[in-house]
Amino acid sequence: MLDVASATLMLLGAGFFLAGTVGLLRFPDIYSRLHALTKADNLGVGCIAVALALQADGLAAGLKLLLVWPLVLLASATVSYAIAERARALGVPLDGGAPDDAP
Amino acid sequence: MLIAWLIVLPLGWATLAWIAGPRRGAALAFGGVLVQTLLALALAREVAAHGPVAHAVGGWGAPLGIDLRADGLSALLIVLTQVVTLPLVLYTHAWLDAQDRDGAILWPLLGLLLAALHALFLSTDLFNLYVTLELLGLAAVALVASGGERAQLAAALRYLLASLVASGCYLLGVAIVYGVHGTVSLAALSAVLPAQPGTPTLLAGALMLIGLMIKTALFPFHAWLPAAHGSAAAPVSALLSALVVKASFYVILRLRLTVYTSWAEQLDWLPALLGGGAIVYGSWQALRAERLKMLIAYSTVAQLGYLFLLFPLLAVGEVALLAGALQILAHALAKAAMFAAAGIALLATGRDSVAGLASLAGALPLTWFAFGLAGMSLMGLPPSGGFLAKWLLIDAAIMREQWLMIVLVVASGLLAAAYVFRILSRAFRDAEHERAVALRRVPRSMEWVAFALAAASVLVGIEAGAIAELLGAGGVR
Amino acid sequence: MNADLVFDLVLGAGLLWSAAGALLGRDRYGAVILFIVFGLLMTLAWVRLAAPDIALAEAAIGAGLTGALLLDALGGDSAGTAQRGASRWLLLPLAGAIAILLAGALRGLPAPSGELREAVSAALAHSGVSHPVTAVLLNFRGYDTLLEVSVLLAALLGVLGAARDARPARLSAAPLLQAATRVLVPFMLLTAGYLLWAGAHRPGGAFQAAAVLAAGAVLLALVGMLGGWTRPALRTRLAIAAGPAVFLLVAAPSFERTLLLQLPPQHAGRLILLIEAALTLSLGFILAGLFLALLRGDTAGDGQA
Amino acid sequence: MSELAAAVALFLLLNLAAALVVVARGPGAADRMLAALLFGTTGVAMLMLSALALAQPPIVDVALVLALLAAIAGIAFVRRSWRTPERTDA
Amino acid sequence: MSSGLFYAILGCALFALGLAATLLLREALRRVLAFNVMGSGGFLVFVGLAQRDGVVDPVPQAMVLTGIVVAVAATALALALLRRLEQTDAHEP
Repeated sequence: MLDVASATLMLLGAGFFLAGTVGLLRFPDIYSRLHALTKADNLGVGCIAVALALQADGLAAGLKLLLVWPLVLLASATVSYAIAERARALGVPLDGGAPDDAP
Repeated sequence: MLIAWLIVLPLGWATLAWIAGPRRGAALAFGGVLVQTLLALALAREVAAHGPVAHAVGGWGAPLGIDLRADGLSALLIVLTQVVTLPLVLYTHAWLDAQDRDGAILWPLLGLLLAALHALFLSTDLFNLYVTLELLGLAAVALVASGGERAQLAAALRYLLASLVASGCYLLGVAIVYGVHGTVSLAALSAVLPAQPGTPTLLAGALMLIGLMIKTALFPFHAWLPAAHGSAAAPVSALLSALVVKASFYVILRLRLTVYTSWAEQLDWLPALLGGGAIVYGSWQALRAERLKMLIAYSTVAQLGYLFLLFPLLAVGEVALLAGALQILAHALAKAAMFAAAGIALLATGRDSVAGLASLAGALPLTWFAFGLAGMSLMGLPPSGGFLAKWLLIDAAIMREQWLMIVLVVASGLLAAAYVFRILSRAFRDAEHERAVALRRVPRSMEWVAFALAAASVLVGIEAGAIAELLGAGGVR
Repeated sequence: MNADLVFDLVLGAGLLWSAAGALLGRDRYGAVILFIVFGLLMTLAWVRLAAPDIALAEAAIGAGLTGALLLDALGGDSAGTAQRGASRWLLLPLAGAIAILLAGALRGLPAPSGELREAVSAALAHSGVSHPVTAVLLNFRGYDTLLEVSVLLAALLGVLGAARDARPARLSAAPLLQAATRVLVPFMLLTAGYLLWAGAHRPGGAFQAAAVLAAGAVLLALVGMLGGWTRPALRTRLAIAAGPAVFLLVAAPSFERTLLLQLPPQHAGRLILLIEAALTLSLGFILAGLFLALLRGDTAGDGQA
Repeated sequence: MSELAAAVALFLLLNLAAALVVVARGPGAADRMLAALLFGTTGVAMLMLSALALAQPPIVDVALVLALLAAIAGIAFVRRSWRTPERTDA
Repeated sequence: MSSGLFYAILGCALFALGLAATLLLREALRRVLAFNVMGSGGFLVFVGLAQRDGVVDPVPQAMVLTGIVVAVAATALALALLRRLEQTDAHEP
């Protein structure tokens, strides 16, 4: 039962990462690529962390695995914000739109 | 005990000097080197009396731990380190004062440099040697850069990159040796190594040799040296030329004498050949140099070449080794004296030109005389140490019937004479219009340091007996 | 063809490609970013080689310090980006030749004797720690580590010397980044403490902990919460000297223990922890200083240690 | 279960190869930085998976450290070296 | 082929790449990167070759840790000299 759950989550996480990479390759402009990337990070790492936490022996190990998730969330959110901010400041064009309606 | 303190003491006063900041650096350095001198002499006496001294760090013993070992050669070089450094500490103090600069960076670096030299001369472990080489290299680079001038930064960067490539090659060699033989202790290796090692071991040897030749600035790997030694602050140049380049040569010699013994004989001609090239090229560049410190730096390239002539003669036995040791001592002291003198000239005339020193003949005769004396030792005029070194080298060369080498030794003496006289002769020709240049006052102590070092390089010849005894008792092999 | 081998092959290809790209790529941005990627792949390689201590060090240094140093060295100037010259086309053939020479010599070696491994595990009980790598680093070959600390100090002195008359600066404040930093830095302190404590019995130790601490300082500097320094104040100098000083005091021979670094087995564990704690502090400051000493301001400001 | 972890780790590694293309070619400096960030987070995931696949719990610590420091390179890039607007040649 | 030997050979390739680059490239920054690639290669050989029988060997791992610290120190010093040179050039062009 537990194994099934973590197996599903692992595959789900892998899927998210694939989506993120595809987005990085296909989306038109930096802002939407940011969007794609943050999705991948947050959901992909999250699923895999939970999947492994279910397998972890001992509470400490499990918590450590779960701690990784928020850290990655914070990191990717911060950096994407910083990049978007900087891109706007440097006037990087949004594909067919004004930089204002970027995420 | 002695050995342990020779490592701990310099690291200790370096740390204190760093904490103390600009203030007490000089005093700490002087006190430290003074005590180190006593320790070094005590060690030399012990080695001369009872043969090599071993020290198992942490009490584990090689190959699990690291063993230190002081034989005649290492004891001699540790003594030399102090003899060169002690006067230079006084010189540096005066030199910093004269330009009202503080030694907040310089004094701690000096301590680290000395610790690295001691550790290197005492090490019997390939990887530990790598760490000491890195400490030595980074401290040396940092000393070159500590002046902060553009030329010095550029030279330091070039020196660093060369030294890093060298370390990389050396480390790969160590990695292969460990992979093949499962140990990096010289003693254990010389025990397990067959007379005719396999390809990997030879490759490792080649890699380590290349790395060490770059660090020793052996022609054609010398490109980094003139800029570094030529542009660094005078006392730094003195230390680098006198001691630092000798350290990596010592490692080559040590490996050749302990690990890569028998088979290496077929290859001994290679370093000797490069050494010959170094003598010719270095001397030629010295003859053409316009800047005084550049001339001295190129002379170092040439004089290092000598040391490598040694290898084909090692079979002769102690004589060759004694010749090498005397050459190291004589050159170290002479070169330190020359850079010290050059520093004084730079300080007095404000310009680093070959003519600069010449103008001092009248104003600062002591400095000028010191330079001449050091030059005498480089040329190899009796009774200087340089003379004895060349004499023994020729002696050994005759035994081995290496006629070309004799030609090289004699020729290099003449070349040295040429570039030294090129400077001394200017004294009278340029004296008149150089007078026009107003000379800055130079602390007397600096002059005496230059003179003392030069005098020492001559006296080495007279002390040769004791040196031979130390080397013999030390049982280097 | 099992998954492990495929993984190794792909990883190897990635390492070679990122390295080649970092060295041969046309512009410096790409070079530096590819080099950061290279560091990340090296971390994975160390994991594959069952060397988690090295993987930790590689990850902490690569992500925390080297990347920031390199990106700062780029300094935003696109000058001299495109590197050209025939030598670049010579490079790969030359590299290939050297590689074949090296790898060729390593073929057909007998299995290692492994005597030293056995010696280590035999002496581990007397080393004061249960993690072999830590035992080698701080006890059996602690002398190397003593000199290694001096190497770092020498490097810092070199950086300070080069930066002697540079103006220290503080970066302009970035409010939102600072908010994130306030969350991250405490975690870094915790992690550093954890790694330091872990070192005695599992992968971790002073250097990895110090690298994380330094990363925290770098982050603080990047978001404008910490100024650069060229002339460290006495407090800073003491913190930097703490590690070497403690190490030397423990290492120095005394009358009953005449050998360098002779740790009494019954106290070895505590002494090693003491040394590691002091080293964590010092190395943290030193590694941070390597970045902070030359911090150039985007807006000239005042900053001190 | 560890086989699956190994397989997913391998899949993520192959996934990274695609991102490596962006890093190498990538239209702009920022895209490269993004790809590098993706490398970091994917690396974290791979490390966690390897800990299970290779049965080496300490590897989780490596993942933790990597996650903790993942932001620094990106911030350093934005704050220190990204000064010029996107150039397709950069 | 055991994983250890694979990484040792990979290390040889990386070392060769870095060495060739330090010899042939002019740009100082690239040469710093090249030295690091070279070093990483050497480290891989160190650990990989020693563990070619698939057994963990703590001694080379500890040595490589020391080597990495040294390499970081050297890299930082090189970059500092580099940046300082650029700064001085910027100030007096």
